[in-house]
Amino acid sequence: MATLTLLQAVNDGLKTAMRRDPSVYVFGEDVGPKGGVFLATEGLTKEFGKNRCFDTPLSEDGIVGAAIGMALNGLKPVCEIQFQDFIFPAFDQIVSEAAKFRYRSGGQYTCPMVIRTPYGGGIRGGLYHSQSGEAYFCHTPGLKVVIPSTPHDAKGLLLASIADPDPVLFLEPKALYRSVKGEVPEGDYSVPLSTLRTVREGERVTVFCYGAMVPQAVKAAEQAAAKGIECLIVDLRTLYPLDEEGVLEAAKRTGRVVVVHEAPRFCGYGAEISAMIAENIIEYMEAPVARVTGFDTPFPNTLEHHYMPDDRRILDAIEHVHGF
Amino acid sequence: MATLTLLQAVNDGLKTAMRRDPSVYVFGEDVGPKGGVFLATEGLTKEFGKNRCFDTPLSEDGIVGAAIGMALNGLKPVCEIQFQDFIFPAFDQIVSEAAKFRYRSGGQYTCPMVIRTPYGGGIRGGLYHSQSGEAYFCHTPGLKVVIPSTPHDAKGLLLASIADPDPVLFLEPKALYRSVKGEVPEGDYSVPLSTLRTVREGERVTVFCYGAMVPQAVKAAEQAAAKGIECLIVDLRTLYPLDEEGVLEAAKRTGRVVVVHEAPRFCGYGAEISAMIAENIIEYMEAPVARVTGFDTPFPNTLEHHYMPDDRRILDAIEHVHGF
Amino acid sequence: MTATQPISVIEESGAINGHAHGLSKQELSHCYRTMLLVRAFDDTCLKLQRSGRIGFSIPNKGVEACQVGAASALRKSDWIFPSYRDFGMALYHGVKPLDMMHNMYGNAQDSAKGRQMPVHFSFDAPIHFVSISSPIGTHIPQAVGAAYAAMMRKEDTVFLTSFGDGGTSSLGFHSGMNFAGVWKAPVVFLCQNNGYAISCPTEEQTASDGYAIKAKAYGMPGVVVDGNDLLAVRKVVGEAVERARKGGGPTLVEARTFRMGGHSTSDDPTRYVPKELVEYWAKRDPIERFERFLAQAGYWKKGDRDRLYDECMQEVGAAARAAEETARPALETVFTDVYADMPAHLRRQGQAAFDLAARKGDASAGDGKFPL
Amino acid sequence: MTATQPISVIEESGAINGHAHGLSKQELSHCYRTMLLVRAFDDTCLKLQRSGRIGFSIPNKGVEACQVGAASALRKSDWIFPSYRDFGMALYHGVKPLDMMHNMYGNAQDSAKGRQMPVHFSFDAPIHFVSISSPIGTHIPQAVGAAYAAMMRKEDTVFLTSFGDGGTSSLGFHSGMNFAGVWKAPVVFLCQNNGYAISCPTEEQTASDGYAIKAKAYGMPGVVVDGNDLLAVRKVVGEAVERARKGGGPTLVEARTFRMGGHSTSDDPTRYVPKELVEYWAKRDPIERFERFLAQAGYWKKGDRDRLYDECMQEVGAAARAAEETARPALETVFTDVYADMPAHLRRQGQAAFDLAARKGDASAGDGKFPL
Ligand SMILES: Cc1ncc(C[n+]2csc(CCOP(=O)(O)OP(=O)(O)O)c2C)c(N)n1
Ligand SMILES: Cc1ncc(C[n+]2csc(CCOP(=O)(O)OP(=O)(O)O)c2C)c(N)n1
Ligand SMILES: [Mg+2]
Ligand SMILES: [Mg+2]
Repeated sequence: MATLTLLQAVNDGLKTAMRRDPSVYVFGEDVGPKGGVFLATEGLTKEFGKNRCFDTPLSEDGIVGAAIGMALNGLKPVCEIQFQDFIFPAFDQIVSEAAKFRYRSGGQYTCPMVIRTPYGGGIRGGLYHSQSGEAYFCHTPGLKVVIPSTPHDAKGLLLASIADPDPVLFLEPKALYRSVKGEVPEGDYSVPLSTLRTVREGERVTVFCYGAMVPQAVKAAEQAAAKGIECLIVDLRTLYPLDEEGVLEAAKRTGRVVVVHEAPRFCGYGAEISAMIAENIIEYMEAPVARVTGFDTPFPNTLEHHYMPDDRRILDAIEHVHGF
Repeated sequence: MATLTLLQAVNDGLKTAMRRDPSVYVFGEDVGPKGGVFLATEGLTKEFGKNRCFDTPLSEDGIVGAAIGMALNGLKPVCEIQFQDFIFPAFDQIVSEAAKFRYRSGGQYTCPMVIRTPYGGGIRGGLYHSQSGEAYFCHTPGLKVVIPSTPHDAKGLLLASIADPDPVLFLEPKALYRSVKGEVPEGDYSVPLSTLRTVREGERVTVFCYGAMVPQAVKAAEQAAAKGIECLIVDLRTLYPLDEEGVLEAAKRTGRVVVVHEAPRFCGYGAEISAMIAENIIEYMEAPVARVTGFDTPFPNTLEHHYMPDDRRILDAIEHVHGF
Repeated sequence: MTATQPISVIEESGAINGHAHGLSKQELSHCYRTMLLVRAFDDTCLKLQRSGRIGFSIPNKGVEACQVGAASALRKSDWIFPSYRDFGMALYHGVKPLDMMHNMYGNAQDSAKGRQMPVHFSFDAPIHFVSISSPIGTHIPQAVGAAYAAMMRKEDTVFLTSFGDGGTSSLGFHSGMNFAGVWKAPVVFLCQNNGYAISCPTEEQTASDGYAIKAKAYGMPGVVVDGNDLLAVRKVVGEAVERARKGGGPTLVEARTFRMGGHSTSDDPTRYVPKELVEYWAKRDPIERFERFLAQAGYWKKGDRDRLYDECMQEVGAAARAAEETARPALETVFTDVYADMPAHLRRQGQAAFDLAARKGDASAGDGKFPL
Repeated sequence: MTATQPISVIEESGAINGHAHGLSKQELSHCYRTMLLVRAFDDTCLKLQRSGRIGFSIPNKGVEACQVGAASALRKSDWIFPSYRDFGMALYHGVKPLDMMHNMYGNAQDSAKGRQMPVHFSFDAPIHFVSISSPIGTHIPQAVGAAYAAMMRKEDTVFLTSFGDGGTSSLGFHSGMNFAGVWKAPVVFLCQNNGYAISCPTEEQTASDGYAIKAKAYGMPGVVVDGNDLLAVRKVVGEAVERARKGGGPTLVEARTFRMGGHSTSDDPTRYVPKELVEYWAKRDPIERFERFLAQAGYWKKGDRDRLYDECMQEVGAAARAAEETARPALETVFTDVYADMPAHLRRQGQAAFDLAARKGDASAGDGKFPL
């Protein structure tokens, strides 16, 4: 076991995958000699050569389109989109192509591939270096959407994603890249997709969260505990396909639920959690699901700390559902 | 008043707008001499000349990008995307640019423009001529999303959209293009955005729907009425920004809600309605909100009638919430 | 159309002036028969559509030489990333009309399991004819990625991707051409310039002098060929294929041709195509042109066409009847193949669909139990 | 770099060999001073970033002549659709360093109301310097649309859009160039080829012979100019502008230059730029080149640079101090300008944010009441 940052764990995951499987290829803008703008791919070109880790022209459509082609023809592409905000030129390739190839070809052609990209706020990136677009992709059958929140999961989920037979969008919470550290097993292991992680036990309120919101939820839960409200914190970590049974179980245990994300509220991921709980286990619920989310505005810059959910807003919601 | 199909009403709306305002320009693929693949723009090039209604190269990115530029510089572009399924190459322009120009420029630059596009199933169009992508756009602050379900509203909402100071995505239910007819006032009028339409009164169950699901909901309500369950049917018609007060009022009136859409369920629009109702008026609710939606799969072809919600599935949901 | 003269081989008279096509009589006959098969398939689908038996089809009349000539330059181990009008390429390589008809009917035997619109074929044998999707141009960078995979494995596979004149405006064209140039990928880009993108003519599609010149923007050769001349297409595409196979990188081939029918069976081309243009091209039918060459070579005589076309019509007609009699896809196919393994939520949705279908007595639900 | 020789005017010595630049002494001085102002702004921002006072900036050293030369060919009534490295164009046309510093600090006086990252400027006077966004290339078709609007109103406005070598791979480049070609729109496309897109060098960006040649794919002229030679840029862009203004349609100008600093303050170019390349370009500084020309013309003497640069540093320094002292944007700015009229749900979210800020005692919340 080594103690790594989340960023180092991603890097370690990529290296582990490339060592175990010669068909894994890594590419994207600036991922080669520079090692990526966040250095997630540092050292890969050196260790694996410039055929297996290389820079591409500035075209997300080309990156994802080519990745699909590689996947159709036996490689395991792991491409990087420099910021999730810049994934939209590739939206057509992801939504119309990667997500639908297996279905439309009756299983003749498939796209086992991973698109890695940093997402989320907290680095004063303004409108275009801060967005959280998970809901777009979770509304797209055929895709899988994964978001780790710890170094251990970052590596383990990445390895599982690379081994997966279907296209996976792997969203990395850039706010946590260097701010969290943790034990990470050496070599190969994996954290299965579509499983939840219990971050903290508690019987009063269930908090569903993911990515950079997990540490905020933990902070809020500590403050809540000080007030006698013990929270069950669940890190969803695979958003789609979701372990719905697990979510319903965790919700039932307390009957009071808060769901947290950075993305705008309207038609955001939290709405699905809320709707799903209402439909399936309303009889267990003591309070309506409360959402703590970004606002329904573009992402601001100077005032981003107001925009992003923090422990205070989460605590308010915990108290709200607790007192309902 | 003339009796028009929904398609004719759109055509009439475009002509009315172009007559009243010389800065209105219509363009897109095949909208010129051919009059559009559905003939929504028939006759425009003839009446207004090929500068004001014209074909573009095959690039949705170019169409929307150029529309934004025109809007920045004083025109009122009304562009067409041939099928909503083909809007994704323009996703970046819509989501990153049109939606955010006012905000990011502090109001110095704005994009008053309309993107019209036919959406939805029911024409045996398979994966790529059937999709309903409204949830993507309703999760994008800065956009407005409008869907008419009657000829009267199609024209009135289109005229309101063209007059609106912000970018509007105008989704036309292609399944209704020729299958619904109705009275349409001649000349200029408008149906204000962000207002609901009560389709049918009833006190037992509220059904929220839009576009091609409205006639299905009406059919279901008739069958429900025969069983003594009177339904209040509300056509949302502007999905974003939504008249949330109106939705909550309508939900409160019955305490039992069904929401219907063709799009996949997971992270679909129905989830937002459900979450919003739970958060705000749980104490008025007698049953959890039931969603009747497309499945979480790509859109099939031969078996599309199984995929698309119909009166039978809606009736089941009405009975379910009624009996809860 | 533009200043550049397309390369051609077969003259009006049928003479080829010593051109060494290097094809055996058998190969030439196969090309010829495939063109007739394409036309028979086309004619049949048109009738099936007009009589309401299938929902949609994509006319192919006039462009048979492009497709068959290009396909003939490939090996079975090569890959085709086709557009929706390219089924002649599949027929050339041995895909059966019956397999195609299953798709036109979207039935249980359709390799796409009835999920796609007609003409959106997918075959993985006898050649990789990669699943067609509707969005224009998306397959272009995919072909380049697939080619990269082959390069990495040091295979000498070549990747042909085909698209229309309109397709050159798509983002996929730009990214695919650019990536292929940088990677020197073994890809042949075939632009079938049939004069229109639905109703949009070339002069409204681009201001460039034709389409082949666009190759310059990506550092690769661009060649214009007479698309109604099978031997010329075969020659030009063949040279591009061989260059690619030997590591010489990609080529853009522009084949000038004309779509004699509508864009699709939903289209009425008289709304936008000048009559004279149709007349001009009617005189340049690719099949007749090839027949004149075959006749000069002593491989063809009057009567061959009718006999062979009849044969083809028989085969296609039988395929249509068989496809029509084949059952619809089972209801479960709505839910399978979304992922390799079906997630729980789809299992639940599937079960609900089965329950409802069973209550309605819908046959596609089988015995009403979700079988997976 | 490629076979094509860039057009240049000012020789190493400063001689211009009878080139008729047609600029008055005053105009030349304004160009010169603007380049120094760009450099002063750049140097200041670098220091502010290093000392943690601002979060980010985009180095401009080495590319001043491109920006100022190009801007000098425009009228105030023309429009600029810039990229993030182009603030020299704004300075040339009279945007004040103070207005730019407000943006660097994202404060209450920032025209973008503190919503954007630094260097994402937006000005609507004294020239249209259209709001910069981060996604590469999106502004290119927008410039073409804006140009179409001017054409329709029969105005003779010209639209300059500027982007990098990397930007040519974007979809916006492809669609924008293509639309402009078809529409013969009055647009000048300025590709500032500074050798790198962040760390990606030209040979990995495209296989084409430079960037100007890409114009051929869109039926417009393409010209290569020495981007470190202000008079050459002025000349070439000026000709393109005049052609556009007279209805002659668009031009692609490739200006060859080099970015002497990192891509941004977050970048370490020593990881990927060979030292020799930096040395090569260091000898070709655009400001020194222009000084040699000015000296030959009798408009410059030793000492002028230091004096003027000092002046510029004073102005920029004062601007930085003023911007630093300016308050943050008010909390309400998070919620305004999403739409022309604020919808009810934003009003509610805004009120909640105010309530919370007030409870926390956050100053940006003002008196804790949502004022709108
Ligand atoms: C992205 C996208 N936009 C629009 C369409 C609708 N559409 C289908 S075919 C077509 C024209 C294609 O023309 P071309 O590329 O010349 O091919 P051709 O049909 O002439 O062979 C259009 C606009 C589409 N399928 N995809
Ligand atoms: C669509 C998109 N992808 C990626 C990025 C990240 N990015 C910012 S600048 C840049 C390089 C741009 O290079 P170039 O166009 O040559 O301009 P330069 O910075 O050299 O002036 C990249 C990749 C982005 N902003 N937008
Ligand atoms: Mg065509
Ligand atoms: Mg550059």
